[in-house]
Amino acid sequence: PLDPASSLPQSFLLKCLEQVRKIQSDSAALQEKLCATYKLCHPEELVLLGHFLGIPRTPLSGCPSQTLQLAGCLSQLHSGLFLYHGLLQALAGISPELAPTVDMLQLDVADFATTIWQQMEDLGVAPALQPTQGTMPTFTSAFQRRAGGVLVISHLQSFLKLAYRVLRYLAQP
Amino acid sequence: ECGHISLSAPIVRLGDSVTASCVISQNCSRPGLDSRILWKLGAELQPGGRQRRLPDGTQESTITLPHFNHTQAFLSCCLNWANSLQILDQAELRAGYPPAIPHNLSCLMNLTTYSLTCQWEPGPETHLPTRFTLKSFQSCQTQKDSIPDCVAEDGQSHCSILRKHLILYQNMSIWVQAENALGTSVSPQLCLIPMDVVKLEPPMLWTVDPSHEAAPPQPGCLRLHWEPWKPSLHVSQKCELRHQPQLGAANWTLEGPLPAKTLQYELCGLLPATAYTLQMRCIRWPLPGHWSNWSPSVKLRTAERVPI
Amino acid sequence: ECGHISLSAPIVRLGDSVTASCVISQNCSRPGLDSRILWKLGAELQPGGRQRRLPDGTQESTITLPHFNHTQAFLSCCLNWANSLQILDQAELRAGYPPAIPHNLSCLMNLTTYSLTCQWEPGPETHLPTRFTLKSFQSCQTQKDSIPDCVAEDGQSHCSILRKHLILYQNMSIWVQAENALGTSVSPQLCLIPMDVVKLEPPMLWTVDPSHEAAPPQPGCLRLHWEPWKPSLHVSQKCELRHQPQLGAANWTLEGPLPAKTLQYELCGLLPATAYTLQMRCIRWPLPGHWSNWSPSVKLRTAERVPI
Repeated sequence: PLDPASSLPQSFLLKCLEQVRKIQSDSAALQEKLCATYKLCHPEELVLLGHFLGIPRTPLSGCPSQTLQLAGCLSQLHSGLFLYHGLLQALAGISPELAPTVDMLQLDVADFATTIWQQMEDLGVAPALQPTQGTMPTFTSAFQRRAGGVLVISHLQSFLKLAYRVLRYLAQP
Repeated sequence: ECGHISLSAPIVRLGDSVTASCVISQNCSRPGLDSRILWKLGAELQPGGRQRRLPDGTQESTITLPHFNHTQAFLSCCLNWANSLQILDQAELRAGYPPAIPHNLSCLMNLTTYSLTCQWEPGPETHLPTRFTLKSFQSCQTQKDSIPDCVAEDGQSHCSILRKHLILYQNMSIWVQAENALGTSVSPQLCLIPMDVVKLEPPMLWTVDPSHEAAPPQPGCLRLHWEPWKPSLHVSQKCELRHQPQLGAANWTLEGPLPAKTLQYELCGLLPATAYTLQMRCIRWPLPGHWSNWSPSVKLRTAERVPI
Repeated sequence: ECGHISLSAPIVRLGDSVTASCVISQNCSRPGLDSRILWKLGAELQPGGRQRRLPDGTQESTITLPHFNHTQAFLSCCLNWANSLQILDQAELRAGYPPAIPHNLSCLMNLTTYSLTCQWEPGPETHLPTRFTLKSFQSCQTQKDSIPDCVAEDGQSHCSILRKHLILYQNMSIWVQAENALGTSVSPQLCLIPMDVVKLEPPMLWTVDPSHEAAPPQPGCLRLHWEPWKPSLHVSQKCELRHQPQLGAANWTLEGPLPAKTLQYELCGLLPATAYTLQMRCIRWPLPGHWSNWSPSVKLRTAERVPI
């Protein structure tokens, strides 16, 4: 298995940290707007709805420092971002006011996934084929798209929090 | 779909009642899920939901908000799940008033943009998205040859009809329609001829350069010349001059009618050795029109009186 | 059609020759109409037309302008009719140069509009409508995933690629294509990573409000604090401060590198009781980027030296 510290270029880690911070700031902006405009401020009020809508969460089990296997961690990071990109796409039509923020977030998540994939290719650990998107939840009302938005962003923030911690650990000189 | 709210009406008159029902389908059951349907208006729980179990096992709760006096609020249908209130559906409620009749409709023909700009008083706030549309026909008598609707931008109480829709020297009828979810209202009709409501831009007012003068102006006199606003050269017009000595709260003195164009005009009867502020405006004349605004001020000083 | 001009080419290289022919059909004859075809370039009669009568009675005149050195002119085919020169057809002639190779292509990533703005030197004037198109691919290695062309506005030498076409952290190849009627030219390719050419906006520089201070700053010292430009909070960066006493032609003194953000910074080693001008700029760091412009100046005065 790859030795985590030496095999990842510092510039890659610094770029990832920058991209995580950007996505976190985009996400916070979207959370604020969902709360201000639609009074949907607490994801915990929507957990049950999340079950019914089938909004998935993604683990980063291969990443915590004790059990870190780099290839597995990068792969989970990539598939998580790939999933969130799909979930954000499923929110299309959420509302004219939120659309620009969701679009920006989607582009930033896609770019971050590309950065990870490119590094996996450079390390020779990238699978032959790019992953394909699984079935996405379907939102049948404006409310479900907004509630889905609150839940997706909340899950994404937790995912990014762990990712940031791992990247900081890897970037330590 | 697990929970679904239906409303008697998503938009009501402020103070009217609203009835909502929420249906929770059977496939929503979960361990720890309390089947009692709870309602929240904004962040506040709303008592008074009447719940019943339908033959197919579906739970339905109905609630009536007797006097809905928020202009906007979210109504949520919730269930308690392991001591945590869960929102299953949410509907946006809005309340306001039907639009009042727009009044004080007036129009000005603008020769810079060559468009007819009409404005109106929208009336009291309706609290609802309200669309104002300027409607017009190319004649006051027959309602034929309608002109394309001119829809005012959100929150604006004016709209401009483009030159290509206008017959400048024929009368046209114009009115405003206001429309929102609770109703429509229409202003009285205005019958006007676009060019007869033309408002010109002010003329250009200059002092005559003393150095060019054979003889300096008399004490208490000033030499001026002015030119009408270029795009209105084809419009015959008359003008007015007003002047005011810069001495405390002096009043304006009006001179007119004056021709639209002079090479040189001597204004006399003023105080010698005094600074004056002068402005001019013009109006289409003898054909009808509106006075232009006053031109920017020109500041001039009259000559000293020569000691005898 | 009575007269018809055909040109060897409507657009030629400046100084090249142009050949034109004009055909006057038979049904053009009129009493008093002289059948000799005359040519005018702009307002000047052009000698040298070679005329012949075609089998079907049509008159054809051909003229060659050996060195056409106008960038634009009208060539007219005329007949004399009762001593008055009559124009029967007119063709527009244009001349200029094929576009030179655009050079000095450079790009900046703008975090306000989140677009990549590239600019270039267009090269010498071509005198012809010339279209500059920014072309790019989403990688420098493989020429796949082309990005939609970015066509510069007329007369402009810059174009901005929108965020949705960019992958901010992957390299992309960019070049400019210049095209007019006389040819096409292509600039060398640039290979860059959008975020690595980011140019930040300057930071916000403030003085620390003395009234909030426990102790006033030492003589010859100033207390400052600054914050990075808000949209760049996620970008790790370093900054530089420059200061200059307002004394005649004093030079700037540079302080740096400084962190991107401080609650309070004490700048010492200055002249006491002297007014200083301060400015700051920041750059993405340690990852690559471009320096921001210097911030607007902040003017501050150092404390008096306390008499001992």
